[in-house]
Amino acid sequence: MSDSDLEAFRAETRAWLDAHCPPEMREPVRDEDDIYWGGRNASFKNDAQKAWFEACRDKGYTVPAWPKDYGGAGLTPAQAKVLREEMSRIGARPPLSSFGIWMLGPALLHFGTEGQKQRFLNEIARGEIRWCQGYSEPGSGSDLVSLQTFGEDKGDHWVVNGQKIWTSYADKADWIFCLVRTDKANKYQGITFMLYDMASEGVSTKPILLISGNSPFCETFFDDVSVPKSYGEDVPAYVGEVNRGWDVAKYLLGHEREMISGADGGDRTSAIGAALTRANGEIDPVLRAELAQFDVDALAYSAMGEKFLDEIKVGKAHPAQPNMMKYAGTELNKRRHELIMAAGGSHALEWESEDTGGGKPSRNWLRTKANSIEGGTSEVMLNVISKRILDLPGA
Amino acid sequence: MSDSDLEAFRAETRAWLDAHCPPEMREPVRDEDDIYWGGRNASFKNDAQKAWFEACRDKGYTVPAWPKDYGGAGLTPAQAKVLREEMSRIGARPPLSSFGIWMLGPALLHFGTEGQKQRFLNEIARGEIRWCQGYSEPGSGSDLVSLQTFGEDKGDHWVVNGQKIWTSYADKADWIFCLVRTDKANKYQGITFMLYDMASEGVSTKPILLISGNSPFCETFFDDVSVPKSYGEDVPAYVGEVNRGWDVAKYLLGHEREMISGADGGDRTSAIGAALTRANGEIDPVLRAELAQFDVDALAYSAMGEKFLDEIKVGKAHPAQPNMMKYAGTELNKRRHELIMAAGGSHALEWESEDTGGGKPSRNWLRTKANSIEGGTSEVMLNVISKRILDLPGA
Amino acid sequence: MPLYYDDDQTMLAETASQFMGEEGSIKNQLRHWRDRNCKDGFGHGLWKQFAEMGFTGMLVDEDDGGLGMGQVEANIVLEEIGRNLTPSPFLSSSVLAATALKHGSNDVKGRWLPDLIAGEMVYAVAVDEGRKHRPERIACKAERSGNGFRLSGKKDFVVYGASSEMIVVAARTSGSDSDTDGVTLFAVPQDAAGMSHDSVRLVDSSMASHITFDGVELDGDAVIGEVDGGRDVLNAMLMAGRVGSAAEGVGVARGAMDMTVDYLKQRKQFGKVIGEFQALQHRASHLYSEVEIARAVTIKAAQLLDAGSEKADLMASVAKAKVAKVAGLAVREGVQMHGGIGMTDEYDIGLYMKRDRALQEFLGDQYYHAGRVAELSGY
Amino acid sequence: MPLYYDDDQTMLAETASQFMGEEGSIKNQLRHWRDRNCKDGFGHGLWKQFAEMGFTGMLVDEDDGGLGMGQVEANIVLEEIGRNLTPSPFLSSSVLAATALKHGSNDVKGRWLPDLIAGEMVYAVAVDEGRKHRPERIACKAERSGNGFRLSGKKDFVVYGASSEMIVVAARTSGSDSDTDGVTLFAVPQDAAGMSHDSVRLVDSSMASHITFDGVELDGDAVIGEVDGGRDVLNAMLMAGRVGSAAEGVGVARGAMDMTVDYLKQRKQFGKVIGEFQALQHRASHLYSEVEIARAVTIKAAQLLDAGSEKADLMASVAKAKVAKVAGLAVREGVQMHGGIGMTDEYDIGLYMKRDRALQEFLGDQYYHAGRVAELSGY
Repeated sequence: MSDSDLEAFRAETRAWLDAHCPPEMREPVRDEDDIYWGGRNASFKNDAQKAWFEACRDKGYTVPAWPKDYGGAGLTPAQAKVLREEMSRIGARPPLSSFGIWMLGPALLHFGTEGQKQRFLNEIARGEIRWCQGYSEPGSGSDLVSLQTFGEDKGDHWVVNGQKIWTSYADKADWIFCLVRTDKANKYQGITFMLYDMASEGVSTKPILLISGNSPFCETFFDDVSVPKSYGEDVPAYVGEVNRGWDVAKYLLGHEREMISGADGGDRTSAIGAALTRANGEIDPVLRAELAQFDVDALAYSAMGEKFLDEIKVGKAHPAQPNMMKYAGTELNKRRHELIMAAGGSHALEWESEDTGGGKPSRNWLRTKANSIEGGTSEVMLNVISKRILDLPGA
Repeated sequence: MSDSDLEAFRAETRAWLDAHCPPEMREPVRDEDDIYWGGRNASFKNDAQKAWFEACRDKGYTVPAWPKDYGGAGLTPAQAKVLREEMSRIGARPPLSSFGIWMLGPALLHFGTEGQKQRFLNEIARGEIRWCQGYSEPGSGSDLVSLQTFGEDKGDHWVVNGQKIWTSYADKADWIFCLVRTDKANKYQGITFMLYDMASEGVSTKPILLISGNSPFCETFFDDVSVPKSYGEDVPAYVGEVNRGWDVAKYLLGHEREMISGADGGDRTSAIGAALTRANGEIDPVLRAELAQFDVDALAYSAMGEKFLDEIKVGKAHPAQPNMMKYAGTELNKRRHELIMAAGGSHALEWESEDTGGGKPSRNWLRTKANSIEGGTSEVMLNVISKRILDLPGA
Repeated sequence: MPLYYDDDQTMLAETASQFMGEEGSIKNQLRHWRDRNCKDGFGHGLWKQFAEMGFTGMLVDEDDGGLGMGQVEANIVLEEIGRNLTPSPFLSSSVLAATALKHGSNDVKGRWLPDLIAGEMVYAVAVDEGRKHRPERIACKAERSGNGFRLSGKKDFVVYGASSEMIVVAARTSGSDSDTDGVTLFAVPQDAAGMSHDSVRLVDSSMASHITFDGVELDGDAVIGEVDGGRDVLNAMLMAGRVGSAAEGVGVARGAMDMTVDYLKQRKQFGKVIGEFQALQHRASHLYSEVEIARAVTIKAAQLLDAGSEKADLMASVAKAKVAKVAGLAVREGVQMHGGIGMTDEYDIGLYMKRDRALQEFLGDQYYHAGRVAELSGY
Repeated sequence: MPLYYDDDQTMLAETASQFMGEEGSIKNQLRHWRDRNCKDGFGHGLWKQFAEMGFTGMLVDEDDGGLGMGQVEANIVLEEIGRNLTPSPFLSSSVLAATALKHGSNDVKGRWLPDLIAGEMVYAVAVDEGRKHRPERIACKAERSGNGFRLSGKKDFVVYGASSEMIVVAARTSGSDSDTDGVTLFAVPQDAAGMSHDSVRLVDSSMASHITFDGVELDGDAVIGEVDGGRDVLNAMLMAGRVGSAAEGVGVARGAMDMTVDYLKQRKQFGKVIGEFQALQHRASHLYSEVEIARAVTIKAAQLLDAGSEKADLMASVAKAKVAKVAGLAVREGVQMHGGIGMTDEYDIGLYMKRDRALQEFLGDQYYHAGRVAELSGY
């Protein structure tokens, strides 16, 4: 596509956004219910949210780069970038957030059958089904492949028993994509990537309270849950092959790390010394030095983020580089919040006060401690770098 | 011994020191030849050095706590402490330095036969024989027990072949205490702690140039060196039993770490910010903050050093605690010299100038990098802490 | 004096350890009161038990009905408080306020000490003005008014302020904000008219007040020590509080470390107990080394304080800074090594992280004290 | 502009890598000259080869006979210099002095640029006065004298000063030491009467001068740029030098890291290749991550500089500080992981440590630049 075509597309996009993105949807997201997740039990916070979602859904803009057949707008990467830029320019909120878009969708686009794509991708794009992810188990965190949730083969269906943890929004999701052991004899090639309804009998969830307060995370229990092997012609109840779900999971883990490492760049990599000094008044000299040291690291990391994205675009990045970005970025973000707490002093310690928005500084600080655990711990990232980039033996 | 007896001893000691320690021997050690090492080829720098050594030798004060029979003064620990304090008060130099006193002596006192003690300890105490230590090999650093220098059993003697590294002053030593493999089939119980003459045919040495410049270290080569199994009745040519030299080596390594961790406390643990600021003038604010952070760590470590020595005295210290002290102390000292370099700026970079005493700051800085390698690397220290103190599995 | 406990101190440590491990445990105290959203943030029952154990008045002179013990002994109790995260007004009341009251007249002592020793009353201290600890500057004003004073201004981070029967307030009676002289300490009773608390819960579930003094009228006998000469009393109080909070921090660090090392021995991943992974072993061993050092310097600082040494002030700041660094490391490593479950409220390791954060900030954080070490050292 | 090399830059990188790896190798250059105790500290033959390669004049405008390339290209050469520890006056002559000369009159350019481009001459810069880099203050004085100036004062850390045919000197022509205005840059020829060098060998075997100017008479045409208006030229020169030395530092860090990772794959202890030990793996991976970041920000800073961006100054300090931290980590980990042999002169890893130390100090260390980041950011 030529540059002039792209500029035409940009103009068109601006006009469309002008016409369809209500002013309320151009405000920063403040609360959980400012985010629209879709699903069977979804409700809109207000008319603007509804109008914006529906306009995007009809245009294919909930998943702009997906093919039109599957509910997307079929945009080229360059067009999708223009759309992102234009939405970012006016501060437009995402019309629809979902693990279907971020996780299951990419897996289906890569591994799915045509029948699965037709059904599930369209449901996701249209916000009809809200998905959650069933990966970790209490005994299988970093060592995911040791998972124990078992699906017993009953011919035309499995009977699933076990427990998952860290299933975000499991209590609100309609369906789950879930790693289930289907062969106990074969560690790696004994896992199936199953899809099933959370309303199935025997599924129950329990929210997890975090040290930072309430959370979207749940424990999810499967007690003799019956999962059919197929939902119709060419719509198997699993992605990829039976017992080969680990390939799908690995693909998605890589995808997730890439997303995490690229995400939030602006926030987690910006310098903070000046803002904290403005916000909190005078800073002790040793703390100022720490802030300066942090700012050096943060500004350097932001250049790295830029370089990484540039290289990803042209396929120059090492395939394991997202692990390094995830490691460095999350460790940096934790340090950032330690310094925010230090600069904020006793004010930042407040847990419930209005003045701190209900303890925002301290809750955010605590929440960042999960950054280097979720999506692969820092230790696992370092293992991966050792093995795949440095080629160290036995790593 | 009562306090009053001890005070009497102190008075006596002062008088003796007044009478026998020449003023020149109360000056700080400036050059290598200010240190008297004894040995067959020893020479004194001046009359004062000779007089001081001989007075101490005759009084048993080269090794004050050793029994009188073996050339010592038979002082109790409390008396020995008084002597140290009184010598330190007037800045008296050690009359004799030697690896015989520091290393072989303690091993013989613990493991030696009466015949060995009579002969070797007296020779050491009287400064007649200068010893060196043959432990490390090029392929056996941290993994000392993998050593390859081999002594082939020829009935009444061994024929030793192999190579040692890091033998301090091997080129100046008379005898060596040396770990030699005598059983290839048995890793731990196949090493003998041998004693033999460096003038033996087939022994050669080559000095090692360090990154900091010249060094006392040598490589030492054994080429068909014949070592008799005995030097007379009750004077075997090995300490402990044949093939049980590892027990002796381990004992000495522990002793060495204890020495290292206790030694030099004053120097390596003192705060440096004020002195560096005075010496170098204005300090940039971020460097000042680093100095402050260092001083916090250094002053804290000096309290730890005090606590450790207090506890050692009464047997309250964990037996593996010297490893922790060695680790923390050497890492701190490396950091200390990084900061000395930073505060000294371009001046500290000078390598040969008179103004820097021939590059003292930079050579000292480089030399400290060996602190966390010699006498057990920091990594080995951390392994030992994991295993023996934290009781972590598989450590 | 050797840097280990003598027989009496060893006995006290055993007693305190047993008492705090049982009565003061996380389950029985911190979680208990927190989950009930207790407005005090601590249990008065336990405070009475502290009195029965002789803890409340341990720093009070024997002549005044206390045990006449020193900072080393108070630190022994505080280290156990730290290990068990026991919420208690001990540090504020029995260390800080008690140290200030040592310098009071007999009247002042007679009015406040007996109820402290009996565990009937709880006291707080009001020093900070603003978000950070900067006691070099005192702006809160006490002007002469009749026979007494009239107190105006604001104080922040007054721990357990709203639950306290009396608050030791550092105020300015003359000079300007940054003057060393002209500071006076007052014992302000809870019911003083014109004093209002904005009491907030902190991250560690403790409570702290923003206090506004709106022309609070105080009798002359509210003064602790000399009018305009309160800086020395303030410094003595802060030193005791800093060394004491360092000891509590050592307890927090040890508690977090012990829990984490235990976890390393239990949790399996990749077919191994995770404590077998050398990278974690080395980090745990480094942490152990740092915790030992932090503990040593805290004992040293307490001994110097008890000996009235000139070095006590410097070493108090060294201890406070070192402990803050090390306890911070301990709780961060603790949460990270626990992995996902370390992030859950159900596990205790996160509670250590929260307590550490509040304690770090109390009476000056590591940056403040590192800066102070530089200043006191003359650079 | 994307943060990776375009085709031309990639080709240049390959050329530079091959050339420096062969001609500029540690064995052929650093050890060669060092072991002969060479008074220059570098080889003039290699400098001629630099000219043949087109490196010497790469930053010089095409109109002036150079290649008119940018900082990104100069950095490519410098990174290879760093990897191979190649001793060379490239940074001083072709980056710093060449950047200053860009601002000179045609006379000045005509006098000095052709010999630089031809590799016939070597130039140095004299900025520092005292042990640390503090270019905000310039005390060295140049007073009007006839048609020219009379230069008095001292300069330190003039790298390769004694081997240089010309030295760019920052001097004060008016105002007081800390004034921004009143600075003038001079091109002082080697044979200027009254200039004396005290030339010393540094830890990395390079040579540097303490220079004394004892009433050195200079013609008016020795001025580079405007009289009293030299601050901008000085800043431009320093920025190029800082970004350039960051690039060399990245090379040092990568060289040390690569050598160390190789060693981890070879050295056996405890029956294993030591690279199998997880504690070392994690440290190596952390180092890799840091080196990647340092390299990224250095490319970014060079691009900003070439684009004439306002942010270039800030990012130059970020890059210099970050690289100093990271290269320091790389050489420390390098020596430690090599163990005993890392301490021997025979192995190259110690040479990386020495070069890093000198480079860290050149044009401001990490502390100076971190402080500058804070100041430029407004806190």
